[in-house]
Amino acid sequence: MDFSLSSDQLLIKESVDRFVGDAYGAERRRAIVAGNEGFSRDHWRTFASLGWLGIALPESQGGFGGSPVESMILMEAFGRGLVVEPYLPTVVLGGNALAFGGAHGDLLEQMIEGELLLSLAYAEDGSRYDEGLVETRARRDGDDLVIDGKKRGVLFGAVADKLVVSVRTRGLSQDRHGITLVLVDGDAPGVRRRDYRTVDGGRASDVVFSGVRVGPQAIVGELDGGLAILERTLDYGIAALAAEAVGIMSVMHATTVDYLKARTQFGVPIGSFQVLQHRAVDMLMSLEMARSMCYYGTMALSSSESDPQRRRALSATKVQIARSGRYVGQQAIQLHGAIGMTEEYHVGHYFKRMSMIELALGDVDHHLRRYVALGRIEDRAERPPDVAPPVAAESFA
Amino acid sequence: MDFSLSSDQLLIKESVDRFVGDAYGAERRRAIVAGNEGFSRDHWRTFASLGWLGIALPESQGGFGGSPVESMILMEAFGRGLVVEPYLPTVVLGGNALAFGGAHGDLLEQMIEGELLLSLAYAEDGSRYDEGLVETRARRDGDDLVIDGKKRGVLFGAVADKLVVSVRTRGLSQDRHGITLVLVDGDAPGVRRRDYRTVDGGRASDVVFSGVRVGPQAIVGELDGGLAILERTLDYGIAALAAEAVGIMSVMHATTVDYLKARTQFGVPIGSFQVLQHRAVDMLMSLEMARSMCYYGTMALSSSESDPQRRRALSATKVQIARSGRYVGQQAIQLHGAIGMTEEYHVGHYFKRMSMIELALGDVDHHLRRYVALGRIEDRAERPPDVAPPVAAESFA
Amino acid sequence: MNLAFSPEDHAFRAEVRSFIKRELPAEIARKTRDGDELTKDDYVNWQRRLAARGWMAPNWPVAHGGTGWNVVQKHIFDEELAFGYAPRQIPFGVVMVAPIIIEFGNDAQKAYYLPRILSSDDWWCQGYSEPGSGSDLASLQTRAVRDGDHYVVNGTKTWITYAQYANLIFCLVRTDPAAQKQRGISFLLIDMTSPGVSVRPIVTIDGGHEINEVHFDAVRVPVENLVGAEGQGWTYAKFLLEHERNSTAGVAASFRLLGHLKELAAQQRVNGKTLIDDERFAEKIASVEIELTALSYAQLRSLASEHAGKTPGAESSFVKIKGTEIQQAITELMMEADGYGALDPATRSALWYFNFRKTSIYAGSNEIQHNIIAKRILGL
Amino acid sequence: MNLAFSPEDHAFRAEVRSFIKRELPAEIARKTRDGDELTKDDYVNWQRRLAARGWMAPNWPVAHGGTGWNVVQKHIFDEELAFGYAPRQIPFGVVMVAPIIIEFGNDAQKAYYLPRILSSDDWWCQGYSEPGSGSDLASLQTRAVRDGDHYVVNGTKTWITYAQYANLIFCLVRTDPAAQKQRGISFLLIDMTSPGVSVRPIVTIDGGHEINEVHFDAVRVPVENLVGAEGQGWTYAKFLLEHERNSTAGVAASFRLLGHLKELAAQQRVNGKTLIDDERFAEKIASVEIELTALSYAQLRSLASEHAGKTPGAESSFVKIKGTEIQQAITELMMEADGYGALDPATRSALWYFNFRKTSIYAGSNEIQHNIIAKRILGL
Repeated sequence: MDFSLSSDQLLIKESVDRFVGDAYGAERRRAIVAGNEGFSRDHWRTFASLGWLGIALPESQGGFGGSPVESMILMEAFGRGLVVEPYLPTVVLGGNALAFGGAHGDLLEQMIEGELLLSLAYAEDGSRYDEGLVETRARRDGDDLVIDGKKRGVLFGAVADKLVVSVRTRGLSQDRHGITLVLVDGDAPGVRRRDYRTVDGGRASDVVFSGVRVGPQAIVGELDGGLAILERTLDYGIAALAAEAVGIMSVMHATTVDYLKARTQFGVPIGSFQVLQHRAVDMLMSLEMARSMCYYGTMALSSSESDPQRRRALSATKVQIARSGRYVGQQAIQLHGAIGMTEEYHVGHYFKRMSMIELALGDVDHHLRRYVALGRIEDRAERPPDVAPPVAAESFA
Repeated sequence: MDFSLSSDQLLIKESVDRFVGDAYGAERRRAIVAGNEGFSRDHWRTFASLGWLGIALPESQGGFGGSPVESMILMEAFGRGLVVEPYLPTVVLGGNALAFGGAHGDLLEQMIEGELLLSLAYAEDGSRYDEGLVETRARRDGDDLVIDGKKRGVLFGAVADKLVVSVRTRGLSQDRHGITLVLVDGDAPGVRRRDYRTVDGGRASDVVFSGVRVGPQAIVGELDGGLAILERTLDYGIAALAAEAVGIMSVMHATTVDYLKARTQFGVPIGSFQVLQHRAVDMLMSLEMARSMCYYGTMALSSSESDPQRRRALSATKVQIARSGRYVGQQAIQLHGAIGMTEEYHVGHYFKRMSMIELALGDVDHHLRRYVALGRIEDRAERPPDVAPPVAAESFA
Repeated sequence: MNLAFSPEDHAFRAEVRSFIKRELPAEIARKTRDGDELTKDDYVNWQRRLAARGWMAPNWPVAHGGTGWNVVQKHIFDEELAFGYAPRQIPFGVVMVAPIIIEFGNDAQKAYYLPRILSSDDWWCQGYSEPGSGSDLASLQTRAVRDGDHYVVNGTKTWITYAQYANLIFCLVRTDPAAQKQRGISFLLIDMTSPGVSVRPIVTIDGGHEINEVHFDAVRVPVENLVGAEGQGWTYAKFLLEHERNSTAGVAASFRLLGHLKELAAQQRVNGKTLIDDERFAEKIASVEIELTALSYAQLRSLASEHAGKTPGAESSFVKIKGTEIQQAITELMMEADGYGALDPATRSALWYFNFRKTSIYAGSNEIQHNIIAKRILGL
Repeated sequence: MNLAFSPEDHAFRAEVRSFIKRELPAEIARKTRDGDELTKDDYVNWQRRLAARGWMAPNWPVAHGGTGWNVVQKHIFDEELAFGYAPRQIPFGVVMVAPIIIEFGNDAQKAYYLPRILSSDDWWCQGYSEPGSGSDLASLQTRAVRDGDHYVVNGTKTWITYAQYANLIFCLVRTDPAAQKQRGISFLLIDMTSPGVSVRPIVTIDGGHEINEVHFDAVRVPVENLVGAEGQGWTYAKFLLEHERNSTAGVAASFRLLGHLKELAAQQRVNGKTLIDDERFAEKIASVEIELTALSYAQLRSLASEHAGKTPGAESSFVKIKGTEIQQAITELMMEADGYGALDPATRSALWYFNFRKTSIYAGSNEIQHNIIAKRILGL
């Protein structure tokens, strides 16, 4: 058993920490968020040049052969820096979907070089968080598919060159078979978007597809066989969000502890009040529980476990992340008092992003339900997970 | 609007406060609990002589014409004194079932005079808390009913002269119609009991009925029409438990605050530690929320509201009582530290009784489910309740 | 014992309800319901209608324009306003500064200021908090130095609601820096149009602008704007806190928010049914509804005790804590209910949630309220 | 980076598992599973089997009879014991007094006491707490006055687990009442069969008898029973606390408890199905299972950091708090699951719940653990 990060992983960590420390910061981020596209193309080129865009993809597909651990290292730093660049939709969701689909190597290469932005369009009005509930339909017309339907919450849809869209090619809306993933150009005829700035400083779009025609080469994976790819992609998304959340929580916690030490009232630092001390301790414990689950979820991705076990582990991860994140975020605001409620102070921005991570790719209720449903197929006598975790540079507690 | 207790109610309150103050106390209670029957027949005679056994029953049935408020006053004091006498099973459950059934005036008279102990046998292995799920069957044999089945958790079943038993006279186990309430002698042929001391210092029995024969005069209310009576009876039971719980919580809270003031550690009273102060405040708030719901539930009994509204109000009451009670009880133990865990100190006994009240007549899950189910028939735009509460001598906060 | 509202109470409720139905402009009601920001004109429009009916200041003595209602009527009034989607009462004039002027002000102050509050000619804001003094209000640093017939005021006040609408601000200022912490504080009324007053908006995390920072740079304030005696400001502010009636509007507003949540949940779909018909979510709503029912009854009990002549004590702390916990729980569920819709500011669901985090901070943080109950009620 | 247990680790786990399967008497395993009280004989029976295998004291140096295992092996060992329903390790001898004797005792003490712990000839208990000193241990009052070759001990120790089984007790006693609070305390080993020692059982609210009060009435203790130097007892006790390895048995025991809960829920019926198939109840179980999974991973991280040579710090406070919260949550659900069965002591469900309330109190209450983390980790 070897717990340390590899030297390559340490290098990645150092470089992303340096990026977050140098290039980011409240003021610069504010300018990026206020800008036209909501992210920095310069930063994106930096990501490409540092190799981050293909870091976890297999070498056979033009990536650098890393594991989910590399992705975790990046996302955690992005969380600490509150990085808004569309790494999640492009690399984690879009890129993984293509990679799991097993073709489109040319597109992956473009993405890795920073020349292609992607997004995933899976959620619908009636589906809530259930990726298996698809009402956007694609009918066959010769070799083509013609798509009609609507997707919501498509992250950075306005800048995505291509969307990976889940469509129903067979069966009824709740059938788990008959879902296909297809690639659609962001500016294809029949695509209409409503773009908006999200409450957490990002961008998203609701996208309507009206008779959008794609050829057979647009299919990701197999016709009717998209759900397994989609599920796996979303599990990678959850692990990435977990790492981002850990980064966010660690900043909120550290900021709060610093504030408790610096702010004086009644002639003493407010950190001398026992109630606030215990609250800060509970924040720390929530953070450490979340960090542990982040490792657990990340490990589950690369383990050879069967799909239901992987999905169950990621559901557990999302539940813990969301619960920890809510507590840490709410207490960060509360312990700061009024200043925490202001747009000009940074902790509120972390709180808002954390709140949206809580919901993204399924909230606590959704994943508890999924966890229970997947558990029915398992033995009821439980043991703790039989693998040990990595130790990232963040040491325990 | 007149908020004060009537002079009659004040007299009752004074007399029961005096009884609890004089006749009860940890040592005497311990002796009663350890005794053969688990309650004091002397005390029971006192209850009768003070008029408490018929206090809330209509004069037409030999009672003293009080309202649920009188019952609330008694039960709250019983909670404060941790009174073990079988007032709940005999008067609140058994007595009300007979009264709502509309006959058996002779039995009610005997009960009011202290000469008849009753209990209610409704819960079964497969029913959990659902009074409408009855598998104990009674088949017709001429004019008689012959009962076969099993009931659990029959309070003070060993001393009950008569049991009010819910049996199925028609339909399947989950049909809401076809349930009949029948009176069965505690020592009738075919009745077998397993008696036990309950974990909260009371007594209960599991009762098996094997070919127990009763005549038509044993029916309480109408044949097949027992469920409405049973539901109403249980709602009265919930209100009584709520009052008892408020009494229990008030003692646990007061005892804890006293302890925080008296116990010194590190050279100061532990009540000077802010975390413990806030915990004591949260206990107080839980208590006051519970007291408010106790009034609310008690009012709902006597209001002219339709059955579903009454049941919904009592479900809400039970949910709040159980949640408050758990918090107050657990914190009472925690804030006392090790002493609170000992059998010789009194707070643990209050905690144990409170824990059982939490479950009795349905736990939080049961009543939340019922509350939601009953809510579907109502308008979704809510307003607060449109009646004002009584103010008992306990003033607010 | 009669536990129901009296027929007179019911009649009163009907009267208030029909007044609101008749007088409240539909667009103002809509904004209130949807959480849109109300303009100053919206507030003044509504306040003038209340004033015309004589209902602008129910908490004042009748001699100065109060209504003479008992506590039950005030409760009914508050409740009906909330349920009728009337704008919330802006407390700074009617509820905060006026009672202090009535109790401690001189005749000239009463004669000038009170009618202008009733008529909405003045809009007040409250200058208590400072960047360095939040919970520890008495550590305030804003200085007022006597110079002939004026005080010269320098300092910064913050978290000032609707300073952008106000033409007057009542401030706690330090007139005697040598005196013991609370003793050197005075209560001063300041015209916001005076030279040297500047207002800086503070945007909150929900994107709204309700609060501001107000700077005083050598602002000259006539000495006749001092209320009561110099050095007694702390006493006056405390008097107000102790006599502040436990407003019932918060509970009614929570019932209203709950209705909002239910509507939202009825529009969302999960597993092929509406979210409100999802047992799990319905039980979350039920849980908070039950808590709110308990709180509403606790408040009625408090009302009863006030009706019986008791001074409200820690009830207001109790209602503050539980009331804000419940409001926050409801807005959490609003965000949850909205699912991916929460990302979009147009749905407002996440913005409600963000905005309501303030409620456990402002008006004495919930931690401070716990301290108050621990000390005043439990004697700890 | 290799994130799985090594093949050697797996082999070790298999070895431990088969040892337990072979050696643990079935009746002892049953009692452990059902929460029945184990007799002294049960414990000694099992301990002697461990000792015969050389596994009685994994935490000791090899020279004194330790196993030489690394932290991962110790973790695996603890886990397998818990899952195999072996009796919990009674820590007072092996884990508590022995390390102090090894570090601070003299050769005679080492030579006499250590083998007797390995052989289970002695049963130790711990005399730290007193009726007046719980969290504030240093305020202890038990006096030991030197009288020739003896100390004369007077005082009362309380909350002493298994004092009824013990023939020896290690105590913190005050030898110098004039010295500053912590400085006058010494570490003394006392034979419980000495005249003047009396044991009073304390029954807990679950009806069990594990704890006791021990009175010392002019008990004469030979001076050679002093460990280390007079007045240094506090230092020794603190040394132990700081080096105490974060036991992993608690987490494994919680997984075991969780299995118990699931069995119980599978036997109960609600709405015509089993309780474990009731979505609401299943999600409550799932919630605690997820927390426990997180804690188990947190513990592995802590193990990893220990493996890398770091001294365990506040991890043990963290694991204490979360671990006991989870245990309590599980036993709450056991009581809930049992429904009306909880009334009946024979089902034990309520008794588990009552008993586990102690876990947030003993071994340093969870409030004290919060204080420790606030101070040692956060620097507050």
